[in-house]
Amino acid sequence: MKLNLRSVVLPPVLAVAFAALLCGLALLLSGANPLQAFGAMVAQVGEGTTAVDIVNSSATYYLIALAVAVGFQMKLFNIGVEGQYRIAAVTAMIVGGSISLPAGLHSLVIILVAVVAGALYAAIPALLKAYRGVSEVISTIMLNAISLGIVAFLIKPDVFGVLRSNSLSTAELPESAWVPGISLGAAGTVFGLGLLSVLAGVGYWVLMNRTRFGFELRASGESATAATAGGVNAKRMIIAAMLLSGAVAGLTALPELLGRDHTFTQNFPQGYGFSGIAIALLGRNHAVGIAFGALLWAFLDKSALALDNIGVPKEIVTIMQGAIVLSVVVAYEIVRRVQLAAEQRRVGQQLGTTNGEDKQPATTAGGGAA
Amino acid sequence: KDSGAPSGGGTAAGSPCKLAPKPPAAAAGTSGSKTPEKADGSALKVGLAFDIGGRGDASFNDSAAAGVDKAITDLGVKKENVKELSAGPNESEDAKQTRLRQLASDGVNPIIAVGFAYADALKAVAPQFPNTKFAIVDASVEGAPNVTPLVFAEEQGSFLAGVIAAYKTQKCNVAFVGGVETPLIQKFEAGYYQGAKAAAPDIKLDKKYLTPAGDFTGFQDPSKGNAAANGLIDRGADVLYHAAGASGKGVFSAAKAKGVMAIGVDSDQYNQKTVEQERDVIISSMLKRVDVAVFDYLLAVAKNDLAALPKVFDLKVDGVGYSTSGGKIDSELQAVLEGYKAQIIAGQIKVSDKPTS
Amino acid sequence: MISKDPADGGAVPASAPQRRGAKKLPGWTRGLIWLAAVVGALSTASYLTGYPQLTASGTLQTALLLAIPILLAALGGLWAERAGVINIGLEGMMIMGTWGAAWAGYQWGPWAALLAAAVFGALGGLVHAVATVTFGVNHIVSGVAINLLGAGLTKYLSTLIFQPLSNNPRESPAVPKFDTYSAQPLSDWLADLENMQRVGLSDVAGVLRGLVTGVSPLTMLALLLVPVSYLVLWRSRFGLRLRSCGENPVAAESLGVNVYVHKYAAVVISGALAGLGGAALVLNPGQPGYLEGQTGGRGYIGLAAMIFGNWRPAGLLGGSALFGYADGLQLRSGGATVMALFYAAVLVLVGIAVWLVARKKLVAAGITLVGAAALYLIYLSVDEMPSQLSTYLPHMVTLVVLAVAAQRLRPPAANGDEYRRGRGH
Amino acid sequence: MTTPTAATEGGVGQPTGGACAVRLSGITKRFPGVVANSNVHLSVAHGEVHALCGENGAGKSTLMKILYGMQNPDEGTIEVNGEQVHFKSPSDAIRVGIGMVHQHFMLADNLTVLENVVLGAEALHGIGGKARKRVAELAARTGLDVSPDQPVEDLGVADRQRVEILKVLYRGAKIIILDEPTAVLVPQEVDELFETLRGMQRQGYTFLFISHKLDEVRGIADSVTVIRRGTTVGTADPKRISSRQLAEMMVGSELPSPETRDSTVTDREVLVVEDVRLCSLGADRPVLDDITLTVHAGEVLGIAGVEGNGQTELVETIMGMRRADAGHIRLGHVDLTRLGTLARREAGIGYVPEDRHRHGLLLSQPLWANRILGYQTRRPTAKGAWLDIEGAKDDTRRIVEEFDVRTPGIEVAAAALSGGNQQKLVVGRELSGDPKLLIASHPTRGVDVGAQAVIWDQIRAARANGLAVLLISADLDELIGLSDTIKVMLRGRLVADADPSTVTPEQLGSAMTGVSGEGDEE
Ligand SMILES: Nc1ncnc2c1ncn2[C@@H]1O[C@H](COP(=O)(O)OP(=O)(O)OP(=O)(O)O)[C@@H](O)[C@H]1O
Ligand SMILES: Nc1ncnc2c1ncn2[C@@H]1O[C@H](COP(=O)(O)OP(=O)(O)OP(=O)(O)O)[C@@H](O)[C@H]1O
Ligand SMILES: [Mg+2]
Ligand SMILES: [Mg+2]
Repeated sequence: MKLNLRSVVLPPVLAVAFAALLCGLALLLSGANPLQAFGAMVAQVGEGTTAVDIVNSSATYYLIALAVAVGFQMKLFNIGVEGQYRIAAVTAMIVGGSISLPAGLHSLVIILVAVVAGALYAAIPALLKAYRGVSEVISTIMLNAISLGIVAFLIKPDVFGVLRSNSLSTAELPESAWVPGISLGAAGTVFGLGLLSVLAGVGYWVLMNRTRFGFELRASGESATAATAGGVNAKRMIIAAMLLSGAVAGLTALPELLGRDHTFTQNFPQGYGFSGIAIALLGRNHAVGIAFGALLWAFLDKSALALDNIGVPKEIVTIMQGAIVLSVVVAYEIVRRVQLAAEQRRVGQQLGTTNGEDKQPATTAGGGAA
Repeated sequence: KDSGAPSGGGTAAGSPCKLAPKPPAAAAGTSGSKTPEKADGSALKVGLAFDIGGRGDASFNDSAAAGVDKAITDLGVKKENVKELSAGPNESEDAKQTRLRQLASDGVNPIIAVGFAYADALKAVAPQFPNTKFAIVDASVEGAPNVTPLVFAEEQGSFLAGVIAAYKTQKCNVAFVGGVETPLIQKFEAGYYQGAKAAAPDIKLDKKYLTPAGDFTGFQDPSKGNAAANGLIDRGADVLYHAAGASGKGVFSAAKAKGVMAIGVDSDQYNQKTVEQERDVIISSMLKRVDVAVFDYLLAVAKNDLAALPKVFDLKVDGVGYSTSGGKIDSELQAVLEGYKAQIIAGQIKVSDKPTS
Repeated sequence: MISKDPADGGAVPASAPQRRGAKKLPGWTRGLIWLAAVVGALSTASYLTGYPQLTASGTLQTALLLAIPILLAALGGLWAERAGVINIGLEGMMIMGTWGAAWAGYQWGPWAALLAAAVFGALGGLVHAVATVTFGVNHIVSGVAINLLGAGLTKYLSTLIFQPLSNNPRESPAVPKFDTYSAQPLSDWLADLENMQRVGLSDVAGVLRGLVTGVSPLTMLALLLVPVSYLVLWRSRFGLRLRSCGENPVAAESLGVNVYVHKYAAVVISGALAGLGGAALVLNPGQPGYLEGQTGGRGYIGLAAMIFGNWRPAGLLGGSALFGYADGLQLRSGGATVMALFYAAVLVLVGIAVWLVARKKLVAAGITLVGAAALYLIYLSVDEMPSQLSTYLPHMVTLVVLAVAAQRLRPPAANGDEYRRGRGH
Repeated sequence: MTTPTAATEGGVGQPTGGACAVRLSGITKRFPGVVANSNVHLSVAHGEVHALCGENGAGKSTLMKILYGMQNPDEGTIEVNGEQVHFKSPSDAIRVGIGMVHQHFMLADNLTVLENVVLGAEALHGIGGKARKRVAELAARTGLDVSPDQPVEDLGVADRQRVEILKVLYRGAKIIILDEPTAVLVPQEVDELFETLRGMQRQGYTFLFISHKLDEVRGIADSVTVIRRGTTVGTADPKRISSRQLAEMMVGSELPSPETRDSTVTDREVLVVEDVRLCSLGADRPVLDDITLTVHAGEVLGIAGVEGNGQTELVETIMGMRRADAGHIRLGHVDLTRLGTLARREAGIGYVPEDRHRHGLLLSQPLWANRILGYQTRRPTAKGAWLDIEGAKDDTRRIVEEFDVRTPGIEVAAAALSGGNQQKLVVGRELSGDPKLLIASHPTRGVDVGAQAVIWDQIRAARANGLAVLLISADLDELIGLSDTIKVMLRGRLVADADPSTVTPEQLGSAMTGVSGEGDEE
């Protein structure tokens, strides 16, 4: 792929501007001052630990979005990352809290357990799809809900949980399992396992673009029939993609769990999965694109705090997230159509089928609009 | 067309309970004896970090806000010196920390965190601002001397709710609807059961939690509250006590439709606007006086005497209690309740905060 | 020469499947047989295990109420996907519906609530249509965005509009409800029958009574929309055109069907139906009005019910009913009754095994019997399912039924594909 | 609507003064970067069969889509029955009596025959009983003998073709466009179709007929217009022009011939298929029954058969995409029976699938990525688990060069290539890596004459180097011209052998439909 900078960067910029405009209007209607609001959103980055928090959140978002993207690459819609990371997180914390190992090794074992647990929970929809033809959309919706029950069961005090104050959680990890972060003093601490997302991102890119497995995965996504004729085993790919997706999802919660919380509580936030889906789509399943998507998402998330702080309805942030997702894809689509037309024009010219005196037929681009 | 009248009620028949001997009448005036104290809070910059919902949730956030409002009128806290921020659903830990930090670095002092979800965040933030006073509702934070816990003896209030239920049931069969099966809500259940058993040893008890710990939709789903309540009523219960947040509205409407009674929670739900239509089924509400706790805390801060605050807001300090609006608690029952209350205050009855089963 | 008589060696394609339908029963008959089998198994189980809740009228009534929002969302999914537009945005449209219903219902009563919910949902649908049909955006992206927009917008609007009325930014003031109706003499007569506790008879009476007692116009409307959707989609010209857009839009275009118009109509109707699902949440008994987070993922469940029902109205009715029933059962009766359901499942499985043996499918029968035995063992060894898990009974049941049932799901062929006029081959 | 005159105007279709059924003048249609039609003139007289010929991408389909209202012309006018018309959508064209059977079936598989037919024309007889009766009436005329309530997916190609014609008839079209209707039919089916056409012609129908098979054109058409690169080259009388001349008008080059000259057959067995049997769910007779065949090095074994008699299944069974229920498949000394598709490819099978879009290409991927498909484990496109992208690109350039793939570069998406060039890419890929066996299903279907020549030459060259080829083709000339041995397949069995040096297409066609008894060649 040639990197056409303008066509890659322009659409998201336009889309963010459009979404900001939309939300600005909504703010005006509700009597708030949009400029002040946007000012606060920008200013927050320099305040307190916000910049670090954005980085930390995006590390988490990045992992979950990668997990979603792995499935998307072969048109598998793994809504189940939500359940997979929860199961992985709680299993890893239970195991991690109940063993004692030297520092380093301890964390490593926890990471491994999380990966395996995430993959195993993803194995259910994978097997159901491969052998029973059950749509992964339904099965993962169901398994997400069931995961809540499993987690609740596991953190019961008479099972693996402990009761602290008014809250249930897993046993606290011994210090040997903690992963220290990079402390930036008052600006906060960057999670050590943030590195995990960088590694996962590089691994994802290499796997998708440079290996046989990635090729087979993408080929299956593009055309299952052509992939089969090319010797790709469809069932095996479904299972492999789903397991990989679940394994990556399993990593999601680890940066914050090993870096800050050291225990999985009943209040552990839900909904990373859906953010992950939106971010993967925003980043167009591309390792770098997802990184930007995750940063943007985290930035908007944190903006809710800054807006609340100056008395602006923070719900505007959710609207903005939705508007951005929609307008980014619309913008990309428009650019794609223009480019496709340009490419066809180029092909035509090189094959000599274009009349020299033609007026440029660029008007047809985007002409599908009803 | 169905009339609004109860349609048959439950299937199981029953009769009122055989009641345990009534407790000795309490010495009058154990409560309300506190003389209103005065202090000057005009210099205070008060911060409130709400849990999801914020001011107006008709629940503990609102109650906390009421405490601050009272401080504005009674202690002279300036309205413009009160800063309120509230949490969004599914927000991460660092968001809570940032919220607290935002308040603290703005020079707000004291800061009240509403809800045990703030416990971990406070543990991290409070040490960073050793000169700021923090308080947290429903939790305690170990190892942070500048954090004052504002915790309640919900089980004690619920005990009285259980007594009310035992005296009111016609079938000697009462039930509890919990929103989410967390330790906090289990305290309500535990106290309620003990109270009911104490008043009527033969009473039949039933319960249903809408969702398990971690799935907080149980506080937000009146449909489920309604379904669960209907199930309990059909199995014979005719007094329902709920600790299910907004889902409790479904409990009230089930009670109304089937002609049974219900007990509200946290605030005096009889006077709550959103359940106006069903309020005639509400016998009483178990009051959890977050407002009292918050006010007392602010008072203590204004007087610079935090040590005077109770460790637990219980029956003794009117941190929990019961409401009588609606007139369904007659003076006879009230005397019984006051009797039990006195016994609890005196330590003759120990109410456990864990369900037995 | 090509001859039409296969015996004559004509061009009957060897790979083409044999003509269907010769021996097979019509769909509705098979549906009824299944229904009878399930009711039979449930009543036997309720008798043998001593849990009358399995077929109590109250359970059925609750099931119906819980199923209605899901059913409406599923119907919404059906309309969109039959026209080839995947609608994962049902949840968002449903949220818009709850808000609209509360806003209008508070002011002008329940019928206005229905109308406004439909309009608000349809607005969500319109956004989805603009994105997917006009701009060819990936349908899932658009759906996810609409879920975000729906949630954000309603929160925002509530803060703006409901807070002054209810003092609560997350809740509307109470909304007036529909009166409910019961088929009076019938309902009472069924009640008598049910209370006689006769095996079978009382169960059937319980089931029927649950369906005719305390029914609101909304429930009737929702149930009515199932056959109406069938008739419109399968028996009308508009429906044929709409479905053709989901099967092969280019072919439709080549026959003069305006694909854009039909897709737009379908997605907007889909949104309106999802919005009605939201209204059902607001107007069902026990609901004060709009409540943030009230939908609790029912839009997704609706989507699942639609897939479960193989993109067909009767099928999705079954899916919603299954979900509503299981949810009603666990909410009303908790873990112990859930085990009785295991018992019913054992009965159904044994029945299937017998049928398989009759059809000489011994291996399949064996596997089914092993499954039945495993379930029976669980039933024997566990008294009560942990409440944490039984809460999610509906989800587990759905998953198990899907895994057991042979998968012959057929989504519309062009579902999710981008269509642009004049671009087909 | 004017009543059509039954008279057939002589051989010529030069724009004349009389009221033609259709007259297109000065039609120009531009797509981004391509002028599909440029100043096209075409007149079609009432009651004639007017053929349209041209290379792939010459603009035939586009012109017909314009006439059918599916595309709007940028310039030019359309007259139907002497009146100028402006079509905004196909419904406008349908209203004036034009119908079109498209090059690619325009059927919704999931809908029934009835639904497919009445779609868009519900105003005529509704969609219920009346429509059903009318469909049944018309079905008899097209020779369609299936229940109107059968889903179209259950039909074979010939029946689908009939449904397409039925759709047109149902709308009362008098001017019917047939875009490559014979591409998927065998000679007998073609004959039958032509029989139908002639009968309808007598009743006053007018036909516009597109085909790449020039003999057919000469067989059915009353006049033929040739289009090259979007412009009309001229109109000719098919009775007075040879196929060769016609082809020269189309491309300006000589018509290639698929004939093989000398035999290169060796006695080294490459592919051995023994007693292979394949059953499918729900069918009461096996899809493949007792298939036994051997292909030797240097041999082209052709399989003749009416589409749907098991050829597709045979190929897919040999490729491992389906699992045989009985029998053995061997490649040289390797037993393939239990191996997966990839292993079979690695053992040395090249595979040109019958449907390049479904089975051959990743349409949105660049050409070099398509080079990797099927070769993701082998050099030069892979090293172990890693892809060798440079290697893939280099080898793609080689294929583009050797096989004359007309493309601006190897980075363009496969979808941007015309069908013929896509096919050359696929053949090129499958002949790389020195396969021992090439399975070629309809290797030149829908490919223009120029590209056909390239593909035939390449197959012949490989065969001379000892490649064994299993050839499946509906084009009997191609089959007879390329094959060393021909086997006839009927209802899942190999029923006859034929000697390509003596057999005629007609004899082969009879054997394919089982009309002549067993046994066969002279
Ligand atoms: N929808 C379209 N968008 C862009 N370009 C198109 C489109 N349809 C056709 N073309 C271009 O117009 C040219 C003519 O296409 P057309 O389908 O008319 O060719 P054809 O003569 O029918 O070819 P074939 O014999 O392969 O069917 C093609 O080469 C193609 O590049
Ligand atoms: N729907 C479309 N959108 C964009 N381009 C198209 C479309 N249809 C055809 N084309 C263009 O047309 C060219 C190939 O079309 P064409 O129909 O001529 O191929 P073909 O030889 O007929 O192939 P096939 O036999 O597979 O149909 C390509 O350049 C492609 O870009
Ligand atoms: Mg073509
Ligand atoms: Mg064509």
